[in-house]
Amino acid sequence: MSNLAPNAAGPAGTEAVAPIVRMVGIEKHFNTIPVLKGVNLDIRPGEVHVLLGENGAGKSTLMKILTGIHEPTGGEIVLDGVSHPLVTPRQASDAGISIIYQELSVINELSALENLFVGRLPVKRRLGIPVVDWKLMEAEARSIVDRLGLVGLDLFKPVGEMPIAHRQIIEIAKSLMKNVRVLVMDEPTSSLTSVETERLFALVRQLRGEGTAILFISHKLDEVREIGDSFSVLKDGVSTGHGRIADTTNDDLVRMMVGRVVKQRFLAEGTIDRTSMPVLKVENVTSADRRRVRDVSFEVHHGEVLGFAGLVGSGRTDLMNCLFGAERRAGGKIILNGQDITPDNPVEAVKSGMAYLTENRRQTGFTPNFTIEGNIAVTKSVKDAPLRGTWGLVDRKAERAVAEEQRRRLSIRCAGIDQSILELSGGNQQKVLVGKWMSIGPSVIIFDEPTRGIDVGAKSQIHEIIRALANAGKAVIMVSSELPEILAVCDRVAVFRNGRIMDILDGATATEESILSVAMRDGK
Amino acid sequence: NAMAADYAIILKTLSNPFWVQMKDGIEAKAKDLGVEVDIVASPSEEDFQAQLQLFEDMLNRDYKGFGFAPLSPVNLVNPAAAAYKKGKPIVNIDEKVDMKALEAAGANVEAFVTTDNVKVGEKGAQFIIEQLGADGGEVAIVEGKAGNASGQARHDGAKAAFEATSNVKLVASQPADWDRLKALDVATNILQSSPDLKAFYCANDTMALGVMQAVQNAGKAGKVLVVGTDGAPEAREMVAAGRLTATVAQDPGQIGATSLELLVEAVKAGKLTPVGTEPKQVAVDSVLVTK
Amino acid sequence: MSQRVKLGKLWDIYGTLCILLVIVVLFSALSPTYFTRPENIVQIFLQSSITIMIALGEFFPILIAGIDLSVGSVLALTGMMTAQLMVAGFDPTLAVLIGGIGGGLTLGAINGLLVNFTGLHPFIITLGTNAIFRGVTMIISGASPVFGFSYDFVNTVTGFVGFVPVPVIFALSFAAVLWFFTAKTRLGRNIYAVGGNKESAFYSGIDVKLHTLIVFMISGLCAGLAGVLSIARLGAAEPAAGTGFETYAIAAVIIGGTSFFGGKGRIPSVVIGGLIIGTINNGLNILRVPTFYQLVVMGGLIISAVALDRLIARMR
Amino acid sequence: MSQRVKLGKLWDIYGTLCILLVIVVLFSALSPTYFTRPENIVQIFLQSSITIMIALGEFFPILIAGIDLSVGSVLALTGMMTAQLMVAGFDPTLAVLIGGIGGGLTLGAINGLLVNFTGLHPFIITLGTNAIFRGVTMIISGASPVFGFSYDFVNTVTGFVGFVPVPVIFALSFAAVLWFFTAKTRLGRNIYAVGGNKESAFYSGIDVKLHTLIVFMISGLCAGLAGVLSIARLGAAEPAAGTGFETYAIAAVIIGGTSFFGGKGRIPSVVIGGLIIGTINNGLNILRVPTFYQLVVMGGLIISAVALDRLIARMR
Ligand SMILES: Nc1ncnc2c1ncn2[C@@H]1O[C@H](COP(=O)(O)OP(=O)(O)OP(=O)(O)O)[C@@H](O)[C@H]1O
Ligand SMILES: Nc1ncnc2c1ncn2[C@@H]1O[C@H](COP(=O)(O)OP(=O)(O)OP(=O)(O)O)[C@@H](O)[C@H]1O
Ligand SMILES: [Mg+2]
Ligand SMILES: [Mg+2]
Repeated sequence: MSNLAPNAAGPAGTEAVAPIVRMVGIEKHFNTIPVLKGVNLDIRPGEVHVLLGENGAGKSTLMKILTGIHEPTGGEIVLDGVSHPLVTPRQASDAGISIIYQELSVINELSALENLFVGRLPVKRRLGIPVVDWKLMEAEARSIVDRLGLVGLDLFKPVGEMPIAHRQIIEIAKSLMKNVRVLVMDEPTSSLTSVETERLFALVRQLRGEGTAILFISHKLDEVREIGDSFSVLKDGVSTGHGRIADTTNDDLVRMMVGRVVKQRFLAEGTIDRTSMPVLKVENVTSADRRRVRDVSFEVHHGEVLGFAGLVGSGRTDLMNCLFGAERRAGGKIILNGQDITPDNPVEAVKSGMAYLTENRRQTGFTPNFTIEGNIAVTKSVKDAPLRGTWGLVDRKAERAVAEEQRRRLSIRCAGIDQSILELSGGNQQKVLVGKWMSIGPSVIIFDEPTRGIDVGAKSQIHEIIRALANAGKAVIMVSSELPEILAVCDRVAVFRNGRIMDILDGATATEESILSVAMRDGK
Repeated sequence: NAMAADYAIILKTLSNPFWVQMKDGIEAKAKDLGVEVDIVASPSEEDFQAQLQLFEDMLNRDYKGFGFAPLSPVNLVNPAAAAYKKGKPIVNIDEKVDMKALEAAGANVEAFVTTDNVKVGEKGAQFIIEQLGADGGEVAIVEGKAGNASGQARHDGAKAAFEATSNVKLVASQPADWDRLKALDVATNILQSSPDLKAFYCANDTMALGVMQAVQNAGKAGKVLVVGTDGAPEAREMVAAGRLTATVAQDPGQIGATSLELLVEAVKAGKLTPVGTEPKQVAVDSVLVTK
Repeated sequence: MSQRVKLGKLWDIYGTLCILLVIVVLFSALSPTYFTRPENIVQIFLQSSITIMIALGEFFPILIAGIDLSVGSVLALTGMMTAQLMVAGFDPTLAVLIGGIGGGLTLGAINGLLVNFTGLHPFIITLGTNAIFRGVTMIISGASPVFGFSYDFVNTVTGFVGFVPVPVIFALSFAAVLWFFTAKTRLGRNIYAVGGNKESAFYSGIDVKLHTLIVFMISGLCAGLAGVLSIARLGAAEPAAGTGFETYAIAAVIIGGTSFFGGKGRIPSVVIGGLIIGTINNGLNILRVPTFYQLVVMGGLIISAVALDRLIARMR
Repeated sequence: MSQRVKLGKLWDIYGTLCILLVIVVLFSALSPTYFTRPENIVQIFLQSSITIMIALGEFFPILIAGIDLSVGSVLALTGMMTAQLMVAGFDPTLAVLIGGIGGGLTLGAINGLLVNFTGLHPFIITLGTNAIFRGVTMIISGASPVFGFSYDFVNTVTGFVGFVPVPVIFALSFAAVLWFFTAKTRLGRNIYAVGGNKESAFYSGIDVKLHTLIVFMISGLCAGLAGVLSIARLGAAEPAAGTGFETYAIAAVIIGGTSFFGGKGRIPSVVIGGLIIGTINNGLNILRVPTFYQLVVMGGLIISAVALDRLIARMR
């Protein structure tokens, strides 16, 4: 990394600048399993450095070593010229290293404002007593939150009551509140839509201009190209490449990460017959409060993937919850192959062959006390069992076979299916959840942000699976805030706004601009 | 019924036959006398505060007089004094209130109808000592819940009596928290570690019945004496059947009836016993129930 | 819609108060003569003061998703120490400082240090110390009540200011101090952060162990002060005092809307939770509900009070 | 290193057992004559059988991050109903079926339904029903023990098979059934999933409310069976029976390594947790530790047992 050719100077000629932080020969074992095997990384001011790599390559682990959450098993960290065998969270914070974690670490019970200042609340004196200075906090917070696009956000509301995107933005804002010299962003955009992402990038550029060093982790190559100056690639715990983004093509980056070129588009090959009976027909679904989802009807035909695009908070997730019976409805019908299957709760939904990959894997997705095997097997076991999923014995042998199959098919990177799901990297956790739903052989599948945090290789695998399911005659719905993904997979795109489908566009002709213009169209 | 009854009586508890019998005795007497009486009790024998509050709350109703059986010598002194100061006669039942504390609070009772629990314990122990005769032997005490005034007094009385006798040896004194099942287990364990044990004295009958079961389980029925306290119906039945050796009984119904009678008299008399003078004392005698 | 949101927010804050009012109206209707007398209202406040004090302390361990089961024993032990010091001739103020305040802080610190050192759930730690503290109380007192201490002390603590009893003034002012503490100070807010998510708080530079220690010391302090109130009200230190009080305290805290999972709760609602328990107790006594039925009615009322609160909160 | 991982796993499984052995060795050293006698060992098992039964039930609510504070009252009420039925002339088997099993399941279902319907934390619900069930027991019995039922029943339930008491066989076989249930059945595994994360279980198609109901019914059933054991052991149904048993049950469950946060725990360790409590109780009696010191030693032993277990687990 440090031995780049001098003529490959960055935008501001940063090669001359000494690194703020150097990580040299970093090694890390979990139990006996090596995760990092001598990684070097230099972090220079005024530069956006992108860290790339497959799920489980060790990116988050490396960053957690930098911020003091994990202790490295080898190597050294040089902060401002002083070498340390490890850093503590305090040291990292004092050195101006600030991180946006991949897994949200906001405190749900606290207000947005307090989350922004947690651990360093400012105080003023009132009658000689130090009290928290809310005014000062609000003023400081308001400016940063406004810059991130959350104008008018109720800063005193507990973040637990906010949509996940807002929490992500607060997490980002939190790291920007401090006096940062090194800003680590571990997949900050995975729950953001393009609008918010743009605002974030504007801010990143400004910080770079001010001389902040930025480490950026993302699986979205378009973003990487847009914001990154230099990059390094991790593969299986070793650095396999580095350079300047501008000198590299996306295909090169993918090859460095995955070892092959991946397919990008997965639209239906033939034409879809929209005159025959639809596989799935949704009629007049309205949420119980008649506000978040209002009178939604649509059809999904044989061989078709229907996408749902829209701004954050437009109510797509609420609609999916209503379809799956996870949220009470005021009315509406769900018809599968001509048969009314309208579920009143997820048990009925699963029983009638629906699958629903939720958008928040930590909160509504995985079972943290289970192994990979348990996570994959439990839903199938519920689906197969009589008496609302309660009757019968666990068939370990069959379940292991199912879990192994999903592990292979989705190439889940793990020590084995007996590993706790908590020990997996974010992307691999997501794959386990995909595997859990694949294993029940569903007829209707709802993917809500299916590739959040998934690497390019795995992403194309999942897209391939989605396409295969559609081809096999299943009704496939995909909600995504990542427009390129929508365009890559969906044959039609329902654009959602304020709890309603505003328009359904043809996937082959739709563009990011055409979708956004509908999503942001004025009037209710 | 929003009408106030004439009298209020605050008991220690009602979740035990002894106190249920007392309640029945009071109610029967009330019928005789043609008065109305409200009988209430603390929710648990450990909750001094709740009994205090109960008395305080009763003060806010317009009763003519109060009877009270305090959970400890001092926990009801304040409300009792408040009642006295409102001009209401008060009668002390069962557990004797601390006289000095009451006097200092500027109050006096019309009568004491109380038991000397130290004597009760002594009586039970004395009976055991007599039964063991010249041979003497090892004995044990099964205590109530630690910190309970009557239980502590009974334990103290029995312990003193045992220790004053040279050929009797007190080998264990363990708590069973007034619980029958615990008493069963505790007694079993004591029998394990003291195989030569000759007798148990138990601070109440509930525990004595558990101990009796333990003795029987150990195949020592008749060989190990079990003496309880209270004279509860089941215990009396067991004594009659020869399974329990004895119980130190009081007549709770009579205690209750006497208390109410004295209270009604005091109200009729219309003036309170002045502070510092000796009130009427009715010592409740305990009798030994044996086969 | 924004109307409804506002209503919801209001309910969060005043909901518990409304439940209290419903209960008061209920009892007033059932016993118009006695329940509503001014003396009785004062009485309710007086009787609730100890529950409120303990609940104020218990609030903090629950706020960090823990619990303190030892408050009843701490009350007994601190009360006993204070009483013995006074009987031994110490000045009441000094006795309260050493026995009540010092004792409470120390016992709380023991809990906190054990939790920190062993890393065990506070439930098991305070279950153990509850037995230990009770045993020590029995040992130092020989299981007999200690009484006969200064009347000045008793009279001061159980006196009145105007028509308001001193314990009420004391409990409410202490609640006000803690309210200020939780709402306005950095330490107070940090405790909420620890309660919300210990890991996040730790990585944000909050000393979680220190805050845990402080939390248990506050709990001990409140129980210690309640111990002082209790010996003054009883005129004696009872070795078995406070048995089972943790249940009332926890109930008051939960009725006051505090979450068992940490990070959520407000001091004023805890005070109202304590008043709800006190009012139910008083009302049942005033109505002369027979003892066993009291248990049934008490249990039923506690469940319905909290259920009503949450049902309305959900409907907003 | 992989050696250490294996050791860690082993400790998870056998750790609680080792702690039990440490306690046994301790008491054996202190009382070599009496403690180690075979009769005494049998005795410990017998005395632990009711604690184990209740703890087995309590395990399930704790497994789903809840709690059941009503087990002591359920024991009393089911025991009382069974006894009254027998006294009224019902066949013992029928009485046990209706009073013990039916009663336990019903009371448990009441808890479960209330939890589901109100959405409140089980702590507050079972705190309420604990009072209610106790009150009902007092009311139906007039607060007097019920006795004088069939000796056949008493003799059968308290008899021996070989040298092993029937209650021990019963508790251990029931534990075996529940072990199988938790480890091998779908329902059992689903309960772990609910305990791990209710929301994700819900979205995975697990009927969380149904499982919650079942969990409380199991808890009620175990308490009901414990009620039957307890009246047989005593030959009488006491209205105040089981007071405070929830504390022992919870302690046994937690000593057995079950997590308060749900989703983690094993039935065999709960059995050992119950045995640890029983052994401590027995040992204290055998050593004739004086009353007041019993509390201190009991509290200290509980804390140290769990702390030791967790410290070693962490060192693995
Ligand atoms: N606490 C842990 N215990 C055991 N193994 C772990 C732990 N944390 C991470 N790992 C393993 O370390 C490897 C690297 O994980 P890491 O989270 O750093 O990957 P990543 O590059 O950030 O992947 P992703 O893109 O999916 O976020 C993974 O194989 C993971 O299973
Ligand atoms: N900007 C906002 N202001 C207020 N409430 C919002 C906002 N964004 C979202 N919400 C809340 O979230 C609900 C819809 O969230 P939902 O998660 O269903 O939307 P979504 O389109 O799936 O968005 P996401 O991409 O975050 O999943 C709204 O009904 C609203 O209550
Ligand atoms: Mg990662
Ligand atoms: Mg969504």
